[in-house]
Amino acid sequence: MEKFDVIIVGGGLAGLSAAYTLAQEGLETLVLERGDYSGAKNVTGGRMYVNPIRDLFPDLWKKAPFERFIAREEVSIMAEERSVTMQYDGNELAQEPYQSFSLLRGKFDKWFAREAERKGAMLVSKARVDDVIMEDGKVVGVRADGDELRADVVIACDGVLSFIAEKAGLRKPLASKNYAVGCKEIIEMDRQLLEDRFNLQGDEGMARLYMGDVTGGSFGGGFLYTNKESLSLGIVVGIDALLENEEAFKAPELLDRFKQRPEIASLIKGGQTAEYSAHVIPEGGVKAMGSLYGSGILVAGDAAGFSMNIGVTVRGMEYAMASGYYAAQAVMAAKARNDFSGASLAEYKKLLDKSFVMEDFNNFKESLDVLDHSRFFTFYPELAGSIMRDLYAVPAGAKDRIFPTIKKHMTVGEIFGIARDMWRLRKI
Amino acid sequence: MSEVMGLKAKLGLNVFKEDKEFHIRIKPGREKDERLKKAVIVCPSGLYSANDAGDVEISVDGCLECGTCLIACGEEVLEWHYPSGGAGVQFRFG
Amino acid sequence: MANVLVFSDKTRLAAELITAAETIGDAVWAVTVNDEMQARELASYGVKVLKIDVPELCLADTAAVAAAIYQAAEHAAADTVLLAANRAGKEIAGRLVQMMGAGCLADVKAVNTDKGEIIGVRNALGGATVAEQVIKTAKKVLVISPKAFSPAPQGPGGSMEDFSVNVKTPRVKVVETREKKVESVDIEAAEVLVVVGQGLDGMETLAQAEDVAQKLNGEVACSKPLATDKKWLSEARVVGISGKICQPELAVIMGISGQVQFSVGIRDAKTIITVNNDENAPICEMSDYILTADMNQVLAELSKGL
Amino acid sequence: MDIVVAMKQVPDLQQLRIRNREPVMADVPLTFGKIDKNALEAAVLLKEEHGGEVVVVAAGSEELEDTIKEAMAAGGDRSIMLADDKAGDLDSAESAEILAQLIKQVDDCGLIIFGEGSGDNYSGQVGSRVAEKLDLPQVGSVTQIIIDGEKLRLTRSLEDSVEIVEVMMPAVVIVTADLNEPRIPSVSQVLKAGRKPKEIISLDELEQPAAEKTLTTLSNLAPEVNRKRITIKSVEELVEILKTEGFVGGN
Repeated sequence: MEKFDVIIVGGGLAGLSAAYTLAQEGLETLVLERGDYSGAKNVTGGRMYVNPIRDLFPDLWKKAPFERFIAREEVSIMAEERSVTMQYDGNELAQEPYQSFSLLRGKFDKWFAREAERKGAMLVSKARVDDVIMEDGKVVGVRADGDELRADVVIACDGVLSFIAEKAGLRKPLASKNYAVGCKEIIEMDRQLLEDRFNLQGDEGMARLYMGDVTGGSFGGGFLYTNKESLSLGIVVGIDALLENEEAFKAPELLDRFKQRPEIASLIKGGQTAEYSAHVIPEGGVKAMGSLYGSGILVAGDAAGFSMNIGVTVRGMEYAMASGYYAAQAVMAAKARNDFSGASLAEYKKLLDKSFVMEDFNNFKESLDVLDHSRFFTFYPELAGSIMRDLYAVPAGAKDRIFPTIKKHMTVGEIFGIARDMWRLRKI
Repeated sequence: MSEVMGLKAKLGLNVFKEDKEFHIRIKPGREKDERLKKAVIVCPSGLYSANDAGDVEISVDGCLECGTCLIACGEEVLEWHYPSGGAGVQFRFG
Repeated sequence: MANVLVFSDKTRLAAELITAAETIGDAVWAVTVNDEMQARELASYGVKVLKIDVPELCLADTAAVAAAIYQAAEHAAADTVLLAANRAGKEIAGRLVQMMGAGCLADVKAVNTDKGEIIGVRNALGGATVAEQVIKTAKKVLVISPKAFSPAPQGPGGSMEDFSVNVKTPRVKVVETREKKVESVDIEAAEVLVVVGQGLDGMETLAQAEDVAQKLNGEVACSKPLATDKKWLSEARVVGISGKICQPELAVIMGISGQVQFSVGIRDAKTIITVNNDENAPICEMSDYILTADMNQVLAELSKGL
Repeated sequence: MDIVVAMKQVPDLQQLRIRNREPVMADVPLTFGKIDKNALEAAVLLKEEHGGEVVVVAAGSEELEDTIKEAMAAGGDRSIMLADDKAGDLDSAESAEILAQLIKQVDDCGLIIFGEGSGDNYSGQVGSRVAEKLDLPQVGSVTQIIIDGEKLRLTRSLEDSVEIVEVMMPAVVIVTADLNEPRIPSVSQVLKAGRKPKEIISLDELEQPAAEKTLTTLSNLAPEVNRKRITIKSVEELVEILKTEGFVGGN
């Protein structure tokens, strides 16, 4: 029977980060990936923030197959019939080291897998893990297509549904309020057309988030990232929010509705849809997390719930890579002690607590509760849109003065409401 | 061509590799369970539908393995596992 | 232009090859192996026939057959040899090509000539694309798909001469031959095809499909799973890359979504009518008329209504 | 006695996309064709019965070193390959020359199995070409292989007849897809695959240079679809169309 130092279930960003780190230190590491290749089952919005993880993988970034570095940030607040867009250009965004990049996981993960193999990790794709092998309450390996494979430690990096963490008794039941669904299209576009349309030079890219009436008033938003020769366009909507919406839009309809908005339609014109994807996104934060470790097992990436939506940024990939890295560190420390018990592997949690990962999650633990409030998705966008409409309107007669124009939108009751919301927002 | 295209046509752009068995099943006897109706709304591939008798049916062709139906409906009404190794959707872009 | 030699042990296919050869060469020669009847018939099409009668030359011995064709080509001063793209023909081709030092195009479904160059048209990448290719070498072997050309008509000027060849001791021995119980259906020849797929709900509806096909003077054909998985129809009726490539006047395609493996077998039909309950199925893209409905109900109504 | 299986590295056609009628070959994963896997399975079954080794020979780009593991996992014992990025797109003539040279390196070779057509091109030329180059007898369209001492007993399935033929080894056998269902390797078999013996050579190391390309491709495009795409609403309308197009009544 094959015995490894570590078996990693899932060859996505968390799993490959762990494998890359472990193999580099000479541990016998096996990654089992159920897709045809790493990236084949992965869906992301499309942007990675490199700063927090740059130093964890110092040799990795130079040749990484990113699409474009994000040189311009935009936010659009959408009301039903109008939208207000803010654009941010900052010199720091356009200078190396770049803060964030657009990317396609089909390419990125495939490449990262090869890098991990180069470090000595063993990668088997087209292999589905069916179960964990437990002995005396300890995880000692996995079953994959009838094969029994053993290891000192199993790292569950099998994505948001993490059947592995569930089978090891570490995962909390999946409560729909803690999850959102993302639907996305890759829209191919001639490179020149794309660069002209979005005013980009060379490898510059832009990222735009959409808030407000993107998802029919439900808790959610939209995103648009520019890749080399394509756009990543999608929506993210809370599963409960989708179900509670009185208009009862179906998930795929929401994306189509979004694409038909004139603001979007004009941006994607001339492009051709090349892929349609969707995935569940964990958004429950610390409150929804299960145990991150057990005897002989660690959980990393989406499987651990490491993904966060704080309105202006939606992040997951950095947390996946960092948690994979810290899982590897914990395994190496456990190996030095030759103790793979839960107590020994608890080091993983300590490492995470000290890192940006848990700091972020603790800092933003209220964000979901605060943001899950329809006022942020209907009231404010309409308010912003209406004020802009009146400010820019030049009627047939005399134009109103500016202050009364704004004031007219701010009744006393609304000001109290806004104050209340601001008070809530202080938590994030 | 980037105008709204039909869902099936959109799914037709993806690569799906055949599996030996269906990886999602409605648990026998649960076809009328109210919880399943959620899947009709949330499934990004529109794979669930309710027939005239009120039974919810699923056709797994075009499943993106996103997990939304499992989370919305729960394990009591759905038998859900991943397709076998190398089967199911294979994203080229992701 | 040079002389062209054709060979197929199937007379009908040899007749098609003669038509193809006439589009690319000046003089068309044919060679036959131990088949007097075929030799006579091919001569009646107006070609020069080299008739080989060597009993120990066995058709199953591909090397020996290829050697015989090679000698015939030398005799006829033919730089170009046409073979049929059936199983035996394709097998001979590789061997012959190597002997001749020729280049080869297989599964050619159309031949164009341009300034003396022969351009072969063939499906490539599993049918996803159609390639136009040219053989660079002076000597050429083209393996022509069945039905790509119509059989040659009768014509004057034919001749027949005995041709002797040197044959090595046969290395392949046939110990038994049995006819395949092939259904006599020829969906490639049918002018109308009613093509049914996995939307078909059972044998009863299949009977209705047969009825409709009959009323349209056509045949029932199917997608692969109906023959291999469900075994409701014989493999002789399968349309697609691993079945038959058909070009009927009319194809009524029912309950088939239209993956490329299938559509490559029917995309050259003159008129395509699709019945499918999914209006977005890829097959609709390549249809002239689209009826969004359940194929089983439509068959029931058509069976009554025609 | 060893059994040689010749396999061709091909793009995974399910992953192929068409953009503006052009096939997009970049990033398409490489694999072996379905029938090549049948050929390998046939060899492995024979080995399990009669002993010897299954030697896989193949030629292709440098990624072949990776692709070949699929064959080793599915039962190949060792491999001899030409892996060279200049050999990424070989035609039948080139493949045959290279494979023949690789096969010559197998000393005790009783049987050489080919699939009847590669997954991408399906010309079905290479097996016959190699047989001619090695001056070996060949049998194609084979659906069953029985080893009987020094002899092979083969079932050859043509369009309208089935032949049982006998041939002395060594011989080239070209098989169809119907003869077996290839096994799906387990994880531990995949892991062992990387450790099986392999010989890799480059184009420069060939004894004789590979043959020149014999074909020029003028164009290779997805066919243009130009259909009317008229939506009809009812069976009555359908019948009407059949009538006006002249398929029922009137004639």
